[in-house]
Amino acid sequence: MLDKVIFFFFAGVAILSAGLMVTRRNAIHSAVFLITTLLATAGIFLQLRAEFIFIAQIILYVGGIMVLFVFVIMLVRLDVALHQIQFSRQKWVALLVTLALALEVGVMLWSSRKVPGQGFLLPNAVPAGKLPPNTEALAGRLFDAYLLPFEIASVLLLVAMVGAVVMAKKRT
Amino acid sequence: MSPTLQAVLAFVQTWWVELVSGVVIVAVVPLVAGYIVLMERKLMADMQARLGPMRVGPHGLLQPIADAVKLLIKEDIIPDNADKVVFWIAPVVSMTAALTSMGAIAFGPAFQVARDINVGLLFVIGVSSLGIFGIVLGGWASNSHYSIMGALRSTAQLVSYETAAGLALVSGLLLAGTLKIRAIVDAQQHFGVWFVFLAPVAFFIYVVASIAETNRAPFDLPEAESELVAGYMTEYSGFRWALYFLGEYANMIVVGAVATTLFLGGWLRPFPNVRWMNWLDALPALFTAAVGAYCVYRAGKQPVRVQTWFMWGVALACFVVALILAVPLLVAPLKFLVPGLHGAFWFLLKISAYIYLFMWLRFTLPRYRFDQLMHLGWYILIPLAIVNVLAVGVAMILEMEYGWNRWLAMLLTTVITLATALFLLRLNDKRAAAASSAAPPPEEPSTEDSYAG
Amino acid sequence: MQDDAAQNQTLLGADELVLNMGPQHPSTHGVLRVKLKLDGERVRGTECVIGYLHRGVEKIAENRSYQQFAPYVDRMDYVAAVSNGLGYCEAVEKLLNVEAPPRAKVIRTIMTELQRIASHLIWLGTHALDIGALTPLFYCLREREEILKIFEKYCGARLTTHAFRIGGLQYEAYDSFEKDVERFCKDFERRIQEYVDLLTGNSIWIGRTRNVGVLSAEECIALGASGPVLRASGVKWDLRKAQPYAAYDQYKFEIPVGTNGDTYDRYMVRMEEMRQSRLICLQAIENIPAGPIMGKVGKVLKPPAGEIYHSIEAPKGILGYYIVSDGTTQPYRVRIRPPSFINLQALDKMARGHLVADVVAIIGTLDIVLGEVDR
Amino acid sequence: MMPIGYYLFLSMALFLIGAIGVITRRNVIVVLMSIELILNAVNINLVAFSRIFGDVAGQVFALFIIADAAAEAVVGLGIIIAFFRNRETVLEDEMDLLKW
Amino acid sequence: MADEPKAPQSPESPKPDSAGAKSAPPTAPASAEAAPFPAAKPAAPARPAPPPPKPPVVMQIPLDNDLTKRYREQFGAAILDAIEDRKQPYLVIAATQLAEIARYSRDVEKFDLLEDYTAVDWPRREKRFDLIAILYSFPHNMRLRLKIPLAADETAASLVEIWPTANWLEREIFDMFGISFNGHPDMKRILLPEEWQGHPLRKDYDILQQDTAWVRENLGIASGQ
Repeated sequence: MLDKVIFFFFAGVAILSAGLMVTRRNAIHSAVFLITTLLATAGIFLQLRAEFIFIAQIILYVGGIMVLFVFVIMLVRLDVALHQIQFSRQKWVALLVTLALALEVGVMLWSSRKVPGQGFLLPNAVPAGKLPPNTEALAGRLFDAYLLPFEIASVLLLVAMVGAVVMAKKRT
Repeated sequence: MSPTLQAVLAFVQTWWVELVSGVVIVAVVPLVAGYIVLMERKLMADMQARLGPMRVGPHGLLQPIADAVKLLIKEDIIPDNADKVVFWIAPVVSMTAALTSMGAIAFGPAFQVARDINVGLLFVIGVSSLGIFGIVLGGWASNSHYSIMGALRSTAQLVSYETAAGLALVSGLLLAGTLKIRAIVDAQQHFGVWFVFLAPVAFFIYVVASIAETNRAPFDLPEAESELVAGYMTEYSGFRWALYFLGEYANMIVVGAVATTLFLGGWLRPFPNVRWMNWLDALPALFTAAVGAYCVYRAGKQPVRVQTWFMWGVALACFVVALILAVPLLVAPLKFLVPGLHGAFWFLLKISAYIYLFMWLRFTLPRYRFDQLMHLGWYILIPLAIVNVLAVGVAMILEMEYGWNRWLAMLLTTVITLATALFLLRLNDKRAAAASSAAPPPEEPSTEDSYAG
Repeated sequence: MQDDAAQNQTLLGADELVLNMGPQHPSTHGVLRVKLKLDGERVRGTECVIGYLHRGVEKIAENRSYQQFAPYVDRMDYVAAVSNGLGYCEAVEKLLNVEAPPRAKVIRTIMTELQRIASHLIWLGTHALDIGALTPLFYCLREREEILKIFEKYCGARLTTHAFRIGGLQYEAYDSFEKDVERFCKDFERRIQEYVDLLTGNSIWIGRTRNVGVLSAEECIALGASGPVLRASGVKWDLRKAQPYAAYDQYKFEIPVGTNGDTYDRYMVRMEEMRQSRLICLQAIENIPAGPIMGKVGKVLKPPAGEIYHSIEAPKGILGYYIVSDGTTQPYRVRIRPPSFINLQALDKMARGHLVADVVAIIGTLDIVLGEVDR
Repeated sequence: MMPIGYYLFLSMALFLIGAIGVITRRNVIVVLMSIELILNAVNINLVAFSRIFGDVAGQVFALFIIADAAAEAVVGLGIIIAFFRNRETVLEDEMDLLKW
Repeated sequence: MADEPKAPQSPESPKPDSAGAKSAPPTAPASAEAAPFPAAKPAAPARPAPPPPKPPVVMQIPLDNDLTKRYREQFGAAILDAIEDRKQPYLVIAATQLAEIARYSRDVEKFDLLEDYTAVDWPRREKRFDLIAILYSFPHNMRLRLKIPLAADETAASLVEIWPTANWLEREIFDMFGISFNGHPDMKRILLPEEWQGHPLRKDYDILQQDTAWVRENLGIASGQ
């Protein structure tokens, strides 16, 4: 029951603010709604007992990436952009395509309901109390089986950082 | 009984301790913040050869309440061109973040809202860092240059110093080996020593970075009065402004609590494992009683009858607290209360000392300039913190794998880190000298972007 | 807060951002308004908008008699009212071709030097506050209070004292005048050490002030900057030595000079000036000559037709009075050369290329009083 | 634990909203934000499956995706800043030059 | 209203003095007070010519020392007069040669500081304004005043090129007297608002007068007068 309330609350907030994010004229408002979506998703992660991902989502996504976004939006004050057309010309085509995609995935999900044995819509999980401590388990896996990807990810971040600095630096 | 009601009841039955604790935090923290402000003003006055607030209540003891009332009934101004909704929501974000992050802090072994959260310390840091959105959005929504510049500055500042603070915390966490708040304190009890003695450099970095994170002098650039009027708060007034203010002071409590938990032994009294030091357990009660006695002494000297009464009241409260602290020590059946009560006392005492340090620095030091601040963060603190993490890691390997003496290993790492610090400072001085010898040419655009850091 | 021209401009990009500082800004020391042209946070140019405090002092002078105008000059540099009065009285005395008696001159000197200390204290406190140090301000006010008490005992007023009269003094020094001054001076030695402890060696303070707002000696002279600003650039020049007035030729004191002409040097020069002023006061109270305090000046002043220019070393620089008489009881024209006004001109030169925060430090280091800038 | 289908529907909804944003918005910053939303939708899937199978590998991948999102945002915003400096616009259909 | 110190030597003072309301007779000033000449103050610079002992009333005496000789040599007729008033020398120069004389003063005579620059209004004179430039020489510790008579419709050359400090001073003169300067980089009002009407330090601008329209419009109050 409690699980359900939490899930539907967060899911509702996430979808609602995601929709608002895409439609708001002002980029700052978009960012605020994206932050809300991300926080709601973090709530979903917590509900899934993925505590580390929850806090990583908050620290990295919300506290890091979104701050960067807001920062850039403030730097390029978009007063002019406010009065321009917000959507590109292909918007109707785009909507059509996404609707088609939605239909496809929806039908797929709906039909998978009937796949015997798999029970996509049924809970089939370890009870919450019996999960190993999340951070420890995650760390064990990350630094054991996935050590190489981890290192590669760090290199990727380094490259991205250097690239961003080079690009954003003023040319003189 | 409907099933919904039943579910609600069940919920309350399971979680009532947490609910009550949460309500206590939300209710008490603003009051505490108000009194921290009063303490700050009193301390500042004392250091500046003044008296400070004296009018409301004896020695201004009721000043925070008067301030709160004033702020509540003040006209609420929203600038014409402000983005109303964002303007309205920003201070709330700031305050909420600070209060939420307190949920995971353990004020003593007994009082903690989110008890068994797996990522305890990270939760505190992560959620409190969300307060930055309050600042940024508030500055942006005010539609004023001063506000937006203050907001930009604080964004850059917070992001930079959070990195340093995080790295400093990693050193402590390496020693503790866990993120759970209670386990961290337990680890210090197990080690028999506060982590500040094992990783002094990390503690120092955390102190500096946390001052910057809470926007306190000498890093109070986002609200640098003399340059940006009040930074992101320039257009705020009345209760919204008060929310920002409360958020800031709540943040001070949070960083104080984090430092206390990780470096200063949490709720442990000094020398927690030394038997013959057990007389220290009597200290909390004696200390509170002494404060009460001083109040009694002052009560006779109050100019107004009401103030005398009030002073007596404060003294009485102190005595009651002293009694509460003392009784469990003396009465055997109540012994189980000792850790909780005394733990809370020590914890709060340590936080107060930490905040006192903040205030002391604020009254003493001039303010950094923005580029100097960024240089300090990026050229000194962050490299130093990285080196420190490495050094602490090496020391732990030396201890665990090669059986070195712990103190020897830690001493070695500290020396290495300090040497790095000296090197970095030298480097920085050289760079500054080079920069100043080529004094900024007036017309040429500088290559340096203050925000590029 | 925004300037109209600043609309549609961005914090990023090639466009200059125009930030309007003042007239209601905590660190413009009154009602100075500075338009800053910024590139990021770097200043590309400044433009001062002044006159918010303009009261037409020079016009008033033409419609008052010589004595009536004397109190008005106190309202110009209101933190150094005594110095203003000294300059005016001496100028009119020169115009009348009379001289104040020696006793009056010595008392004038003591008062003026005390006022110099008081003015520098206000400067130090507010300057430190601008740079973010809260505490020096209160220490400075504490000492200034002692000086103001001496003024109050002497002439009944604390701020706009109108302490001197044309031709000498109206009030005899009160009984314990020497003792009060001596006690203050003795005390002040120790007090000044407190400021030094707080600021001089503080690395943040040095970082904020050194190499900020550098003016070379040539630039100073070209821009007309005078007083401590000029001396900090290395010009060992002080009107008290160059063309002594009042009783300054009787006392020994040093002219402190700087080397770089930056904000730190100006700080050091002013600190040393306070010490020197203290020494002058100590020397002066040793031996205050006896005698009358008022020269031979009639009740109605009718200076012979002609003109005079007289300037003194006010705490902020050269304070000059150019007075034209047409032989009547009212001056035909009084021109006041305000040091703050002319020093403020150097702001643009000093601020270019620095950051916004430095502008605040530079305005502070120029030690302007808007009452004098705008008159 | 809720049935996995709920999470999949939530994930799909967020993904599609993000996709709409990417395709229709002209403002590049909003486009970037929509991409973040898409990545986030993927994370929900990964974490949900990780939970249902009791294997933290999914969460490891979610972590990698967050790192990737950070890298992508940093580079994207760097480009936007550089572009804005030169062209004073952030609209994608005005980014029509190969060289400036 | 007396237009000029009663100095018969001054060429710019019109001989038949129009008697204004406050016109002082040439011999009127309180001779009793001014009669005893006290010892010379040390502040007085450059006193090559001995002060005249007798007439206390007329304090302006012609000056003919080395300095003025050099100036006369250099500029001839442009130096209209050289006078010492209360031991302070001043040169009366023609506005046409102002820039040259100023440059010569700075570069050759080392008057490196323009201490002050102002004006005086003599409404009844043919050349209505006197520009007063007060120069100071650091090497010689000496002051010199330049007096530049200027008619109401005349403009003067700007000295900003020579002494940058003249920038605001000239703006103030423009603001208060309405004299404009050629070649000034930014000739606009400085102390008064830009839309203000009139120039307050002119003698025909009464002290009670002010730009009531401006006050009403910008301050939203009825004029205080």
